[in-house]
Amino acid sequence: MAKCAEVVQDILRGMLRERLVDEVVAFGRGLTGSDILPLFITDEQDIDRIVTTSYCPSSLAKLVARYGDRNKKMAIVVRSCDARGLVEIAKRRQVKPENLYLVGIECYGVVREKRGEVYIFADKMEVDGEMMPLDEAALSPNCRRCEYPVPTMADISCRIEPEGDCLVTVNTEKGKAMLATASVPVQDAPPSDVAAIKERAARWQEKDFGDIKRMEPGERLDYWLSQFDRCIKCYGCRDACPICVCKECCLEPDRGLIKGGEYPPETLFHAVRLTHVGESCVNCGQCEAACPMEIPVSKLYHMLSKEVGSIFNYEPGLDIDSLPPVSMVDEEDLLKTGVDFG
Amino acid sequence: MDTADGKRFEPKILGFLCNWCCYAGADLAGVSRLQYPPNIRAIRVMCSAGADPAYVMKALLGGVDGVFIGGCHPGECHYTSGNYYTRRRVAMLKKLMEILGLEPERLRLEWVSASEGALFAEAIKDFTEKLKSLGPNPLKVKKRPGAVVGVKRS
Amino acid sequence: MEERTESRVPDNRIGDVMVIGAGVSGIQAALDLAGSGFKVYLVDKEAAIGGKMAQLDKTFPTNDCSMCILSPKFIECFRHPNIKLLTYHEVDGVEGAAGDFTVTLTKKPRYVKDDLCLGCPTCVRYCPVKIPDKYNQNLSSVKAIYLPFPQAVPNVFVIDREACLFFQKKCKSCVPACRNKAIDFYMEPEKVEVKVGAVILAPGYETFDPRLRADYGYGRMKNVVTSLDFERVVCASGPYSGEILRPSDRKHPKRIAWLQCVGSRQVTPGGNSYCSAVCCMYATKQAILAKEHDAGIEATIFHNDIRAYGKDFERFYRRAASLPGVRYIRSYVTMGKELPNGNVTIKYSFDESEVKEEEFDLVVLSVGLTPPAKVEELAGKLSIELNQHQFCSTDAHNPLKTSRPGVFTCGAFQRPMDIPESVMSASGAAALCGELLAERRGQLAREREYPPERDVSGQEPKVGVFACRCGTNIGSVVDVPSLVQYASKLGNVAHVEESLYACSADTAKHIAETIRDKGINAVVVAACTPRTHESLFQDTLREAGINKYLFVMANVREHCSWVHAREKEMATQKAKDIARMAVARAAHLQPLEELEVPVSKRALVIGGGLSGMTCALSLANQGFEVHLVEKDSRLGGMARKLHFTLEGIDVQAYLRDLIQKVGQHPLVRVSTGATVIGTSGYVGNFTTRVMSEVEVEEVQHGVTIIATGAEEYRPSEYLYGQDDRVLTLLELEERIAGGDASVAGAQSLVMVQCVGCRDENRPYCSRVCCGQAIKCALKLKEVNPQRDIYILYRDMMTYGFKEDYYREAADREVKFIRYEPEDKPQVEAVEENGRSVLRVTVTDPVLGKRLAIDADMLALAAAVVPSSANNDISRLFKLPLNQDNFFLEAHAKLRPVDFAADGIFLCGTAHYPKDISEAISQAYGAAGRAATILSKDTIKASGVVAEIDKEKCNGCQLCVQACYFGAISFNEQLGVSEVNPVLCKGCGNCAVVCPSRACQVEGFRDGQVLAQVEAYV
Amino acid sequence: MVEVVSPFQEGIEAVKEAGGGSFKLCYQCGMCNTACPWNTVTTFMIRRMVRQANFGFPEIEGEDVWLCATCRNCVRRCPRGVEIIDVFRSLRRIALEWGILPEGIRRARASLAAEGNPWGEERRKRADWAEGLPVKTFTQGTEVLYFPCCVNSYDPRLKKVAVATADILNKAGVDFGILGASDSCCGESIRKIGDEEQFQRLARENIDNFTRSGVKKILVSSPHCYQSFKNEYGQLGGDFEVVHISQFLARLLSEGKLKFTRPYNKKIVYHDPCYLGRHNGIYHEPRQVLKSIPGVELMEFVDCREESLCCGGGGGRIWTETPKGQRFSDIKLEQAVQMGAAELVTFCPYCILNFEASRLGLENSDVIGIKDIAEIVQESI
Repeated sequence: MAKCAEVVQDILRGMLRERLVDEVVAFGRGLTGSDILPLFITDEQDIDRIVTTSYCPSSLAKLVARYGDRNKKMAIVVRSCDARGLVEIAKRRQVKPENLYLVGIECYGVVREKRGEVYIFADKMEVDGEMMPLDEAALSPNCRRCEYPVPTMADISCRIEPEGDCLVTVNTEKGKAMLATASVPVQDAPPSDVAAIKERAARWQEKDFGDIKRMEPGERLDYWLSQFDRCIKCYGCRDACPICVCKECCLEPDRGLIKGGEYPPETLFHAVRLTHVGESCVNCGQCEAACPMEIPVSKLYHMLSKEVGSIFNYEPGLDIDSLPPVSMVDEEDLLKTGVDFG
Repeated sequence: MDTADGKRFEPKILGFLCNWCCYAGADLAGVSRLQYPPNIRAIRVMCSAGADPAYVMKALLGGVDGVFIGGCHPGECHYTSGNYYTRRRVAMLKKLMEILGLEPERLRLEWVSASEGALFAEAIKDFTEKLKSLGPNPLKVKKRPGAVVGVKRS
Repeated sequence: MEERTESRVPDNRIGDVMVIGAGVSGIQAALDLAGSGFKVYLVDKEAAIGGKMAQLDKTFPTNDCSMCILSPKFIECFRHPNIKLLTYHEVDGVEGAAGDFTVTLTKKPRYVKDDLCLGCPTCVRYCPVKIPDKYNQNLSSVKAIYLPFPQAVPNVFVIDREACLFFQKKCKSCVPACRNKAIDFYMEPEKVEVKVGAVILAPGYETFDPRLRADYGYGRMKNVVTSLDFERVVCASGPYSGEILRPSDRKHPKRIAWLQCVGSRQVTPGGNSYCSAVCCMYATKQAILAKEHDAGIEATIFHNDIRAYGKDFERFYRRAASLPGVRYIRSYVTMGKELPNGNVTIKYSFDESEVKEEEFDLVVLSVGLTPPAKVEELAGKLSIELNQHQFCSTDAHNPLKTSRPGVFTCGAFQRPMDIPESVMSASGAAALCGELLAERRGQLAREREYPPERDVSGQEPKVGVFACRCGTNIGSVVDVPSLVQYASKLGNVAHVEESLYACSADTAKHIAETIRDKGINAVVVAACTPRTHESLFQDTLREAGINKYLFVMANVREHCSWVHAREKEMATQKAKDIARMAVARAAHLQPLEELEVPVSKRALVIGGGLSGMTCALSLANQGFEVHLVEKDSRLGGMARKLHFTLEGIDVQAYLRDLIQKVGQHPLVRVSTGATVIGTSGYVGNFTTRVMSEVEVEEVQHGVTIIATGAEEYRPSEYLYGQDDRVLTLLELEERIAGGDASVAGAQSLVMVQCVGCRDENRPYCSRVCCGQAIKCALKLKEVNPQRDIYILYRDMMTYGFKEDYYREAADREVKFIRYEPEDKPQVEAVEENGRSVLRVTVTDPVLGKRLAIDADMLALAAAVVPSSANNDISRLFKLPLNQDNFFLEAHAKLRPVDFAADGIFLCGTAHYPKDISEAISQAYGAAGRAATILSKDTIKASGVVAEIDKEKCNGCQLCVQACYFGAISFNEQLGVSEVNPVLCKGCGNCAVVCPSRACQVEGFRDGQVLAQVEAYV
Repeated sequence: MVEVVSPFQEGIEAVKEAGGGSFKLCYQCGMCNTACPWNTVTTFMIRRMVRQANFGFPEIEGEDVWLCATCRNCVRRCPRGVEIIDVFRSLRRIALEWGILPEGIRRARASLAAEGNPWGEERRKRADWAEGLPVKTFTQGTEVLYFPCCVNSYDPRLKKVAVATADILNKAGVDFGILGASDSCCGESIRKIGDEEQFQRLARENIDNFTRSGVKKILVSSPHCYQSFKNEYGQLGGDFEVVHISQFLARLLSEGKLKFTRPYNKKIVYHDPCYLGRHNGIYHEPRQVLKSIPGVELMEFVDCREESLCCGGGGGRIWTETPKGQRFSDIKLEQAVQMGAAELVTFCPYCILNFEASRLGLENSDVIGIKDIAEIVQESI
């Protein structure tokens, strides 16, 4: 898979070298060489630490929003959920899109547990260089539901072929400039076929959401209450969420909404999170991954965002110009008279 | 529906009424002596948009049987568009409730102008009936394991 | 209290305006003048202000409690630094000329010193003499030392000299009872002289004394009462504590009859020929109230025409008529006999076939309105003329002007009128004073002073709860003592008490004292709606020296007792919940600051019809700039189609004169062919974009006046549009004025009333059409007395003095035929003896036959319909419309020209159909109200505005785009959003979109609202 | 299917010409119906008849047009000032033109035409009541003409009233005389019947007669004569001072010219005659006279003064038959009996005729007496 990483590294290196960006943010190997960590790279030399494996533990969007300097120009290696997260927080003015140079990596899912160097393709997976049929169970549940393998919202998107080739698609004008800095020639890739992934996403969404939906309302309530009852209010979900960008979260105990010092917290804790991310959840799965009590929060948020999205015809993270649907109104609202939206 | 203790089930309704239209409409219902069930307790908000989802969920999760939001008719919002925001939020909240297993019918949005006292009374009558047929908010009877008071986070 | 000390300060007896008569119109005139920078003397011959309205129980068509909406005004007058109350004063004479009058008055001895009496009733217990209670229409008694009524302002006792035993036997029982030594039997009448620039006469009216027509049995039959007696009977503070009892045996009457037109619409000796204009509606109101008190009551209203001609009257009438057991019977009656059990029989024409004699337990005489007592003496003292009915003779073109320059009139002294009209005319009279005295404005007036605000920061909440019984309004449904008991146990509650009327002056004073004495730092009043009473109580908080925002109103009347009258237990529980929620909220309140913002001293008047122009001109004459916008290319509006009035005004000449004055006034700018396309801002600081053919202009203005008028309905019925001989009344008038040959030649002419209104689509009366029809008929008869004119009507709405013209038309042989809505006249074009005619057939209910009339011309009284522009204006300015699409004023009774939104006013037919003189009156009214804002240099903005916590804001700017008013901007430097409180309207949309909850609206902070939610959950 | 009719201009004009034009003022409030005493005993829709006149098709064929007793209660109460009596007068006038009239009226008309009185009595016997009394014939210079009315002149019962009056006048030293056979009926009732021509003829005869005889002041016993002499003759050139006996007696008493010597110890109730009360506003004097008679205990009907119930004799009703059960005088007399009055007294010959008739209809006609006040005065002086 080296070839792929090389192409990406090459582009990033060029950008850094040409001062197109001040900084590169990507996953890469830690100093011990085994851990894969998010890196903020300003030195060309560090570029070769960057990896493109399918096991990337956290959201770069969140990291960029929280730790990045929004006035710096940054190249960020993103999967589509990262990119979508960045788009959503750009709407919330936490990043400046003009300063972001997104190098997208097509992503067909990440594995739940680290099993060496893993690459996922649409229908197979490669573990430590060995190609085998894809074990969907190994994938993060959110990834199984993901219907956006191609980061079209990034400036360029890189597709890693099973053979290790890296095919690059330019999505924006900015993308062209980025490629111009690369020392190796890159060819324009034909569009990816995502039908199989959409099918997989639909299947898993149907399963994950359907399981819940098929319950009687009372049963469903019991289900969620029993889930929430495990909550230890560690705030992990919130902290991992790329959409949660508040300086001071209203769920903190001194803010009056949620009583301090008791757990599980009142159900309102989860309800407020839901109302805050329900319109913008990009299904990155970070929350669920972060939850020590294995509460299926990602499923919950994703489910809500799909439902909300279906009302407002809104898909989080795809279009930077459309505002979160519950925090805006548009011309069409003025023409509707009923109390139900739609 | 009757409750276990033999009393007739009287739904608890919390209302968020916009000061300019629905609250005035409710006032008019009063002035006109239009009788409606005594199940709603109203909180006056300047605009229906002030019915914050957190407040609504606080009430519903706290066991209130229904939440009523009353705003101005489209085009009549004193603040131009607050009611449109409300409508969007209510749509989201209904989805959220549904997903959580709370009947979305427990949340009702109505447009009631300052001159529609009768409509207000009718809406409350209807909502009360609806809630009676739905029965009590399950969260009211669900016993959650007692919260553990933990160490305060620093 | 400081008012008391103020009254001891020697008054230099120089003011701007004297208002004579302190009923609702006098009070409104005084408040408007005082509020726009004039010093006012408000005089009343009675010992307390309030006039007749204070005696009413409820007011139609909203059934608002009369005292509830009036007594806040008492307090406002009492507290106003620019109003000097001269109660128990009689006017002796007015010398001088406009701008410089000297009024001499006599201060009658109360025998109680007003600066010492505390209004406590201790003296009463010691007085041995009982006298009939005038306030309760002599149905109960008071002592010879008494308070005129419980909410009396000033809250000072008075001694009835005729009855008091001191003046006969030197009884002094009360003297030692008074700790303050306020009683002084040796008081003498005092002469008082006051210099003012203008005088407003608002002496009001008297009710017709039915003893003048013995046939009604009043005074002879015990269970025959007047409508005013009945007001007291139903009133909670009345003689029977709000229970409906009849005088003879104090039993609950089940069958009550109302007899209409007692003393009105009659040319017989003792009666008055005019219609008293209000009785149909108050009888309807009383019937509804009676049914509310006791659903088993059968109410029968005997009438001849129900005159439900005002705004929302028709609906009110329909509502009453649809109640079970309520009958409207179209027949005047003759009293039969008084039976031994006290019942009274009444004979009435039933069904055109017989006279029935029916027994009633109680008979209410709907007595008319007559000029005030001793009106000739009053006219003499003021050197003003009276009209043929002994009401005030007014200028033909201005109903607010008397025959003496500088002396204006308002209220029912003009003519019989209802409360909103009295209020409009009061504001109008204030505007005329403002014109006359424009240069003196502000010279004598001073600002209200409040005690310094107590700092409550850091204090534990100490909530005071004041529960109001509102007479029986709350008390008869909600168990108030149990509510009080309950509230006393709530957390943070430091004090609880109940009162009969929380809004009465003495209670307000008491609340202020309690707040001070007990160190209360948050107040809950469990009473009525904050929409009418919040400001009153907030003022009480200021009086008490705490921030006015530390106040919560628990609405246990409109939202509880009135709507759950049959479920007393549940209502009491609900009231407790409401109170608990209010207390929880109160405990979380914080003092707020109000921003002072400058006022742009310009008015924008939208609509260049008669009303708009009148209003504009009055404001300009008061010294304010006016921008007048008319969508048509010419000024004049609907009045361009009018040529004469019943009273004989040449409308076109008047209009020409008005247009000229408007056009030439240096302060008026007129944009014709112009429309408003956008507006923003707030009271004192509006910015409106006006688009004309040439440009789009931005107008800065402090107030907005909506005078967009109305339109004539275009009929689809009665062959209109199909046959040239079918016209609307307005078209007929134009043709008459134009000397049209077809009209001149018409030998037979039929008019059909109520075309397009008083039906299911438009359940309102267009008010002007009956007068319009009669006006045209008289004009046509004037030209050719021989021609036949038929007016086909449902109820002749010739209210007030218009009734005289109704009779005059009958005298000129105009034939009036009543039709029922379910059997409307039929019209067809036919040939008759070679002559082409319009054959109108209509059933005459008295004849029981169908009349076929061959007419040469048919005129339709087409409805007055709301302007098609109303929807746009409503949307642009966020102004509510009523169900009929006329603009909805802030309060039907007391704020008839205001909108709920500050700084926007309403006049003319945009409000409701009205005739020229009424439109002029309301236009001045709007000018008077607008002046209360334009006269100020600054006004205070509400403290209810958003605030963003910089520490918490993450700069997401969702709030910026959610704010429609552009009140939030993003501070790039700090990376946070900021609120401009002047632009903020406090809607809270920003707060809800803020994920960090860094943005909060003052008064609606999370903690405050959640406290309410939690208190309920 | 309701009948369809067109307004009939000729009909309207006819009523107007006959003097009933004030129908135009009616706004159909129905007050007249309720005020009319007829509607306590039968159905009499005055409003409808006024309305019919308004559209030119007066209803003249039925009996209703003859019912009105011209008691004036409806006129008094009509809020619009419709002169309902005039409307009926005009309707009757039209009816007469068409020859439609009740038998009693036909007889009265004939008798008036022939003998100057409606009772079919001979003109020459008109002064027979005064035979043997010190009553002189009026001559030039006599101060007062006493005009006793046709009823008092001929009716055996009512003659006593004329006699009593003459007696009182003599005792009070009044210079009076009568004209006797040359008197004609005052014409009041025939005018109400609609026979305007006959009224005018009678009135002219009387006016000529009075003028010729030098009459300046006329004393009348009947309120009906009072009505026509005082209010109607003026238009025809008859200008006399007209005094009703009640007024005259009151003045004599106040001037001390009349003194009571015998107490009249009875409970009596006074009936206000329509033509004295409602038509002419004389309520006070009769009571003043009664109150000054020692021993009299004066009672009042519940409906007295303006509200007084008519005896039923006005408007020509005195000449027609009223079926039992519809006679107002019966009702009123019954009331008087129930009140415990020993006598019902009044000041009108028609009333007395009717009340006497009612008295005879009582089971025990002795329980109450009917008197003209003049008779009581005569007894007490």
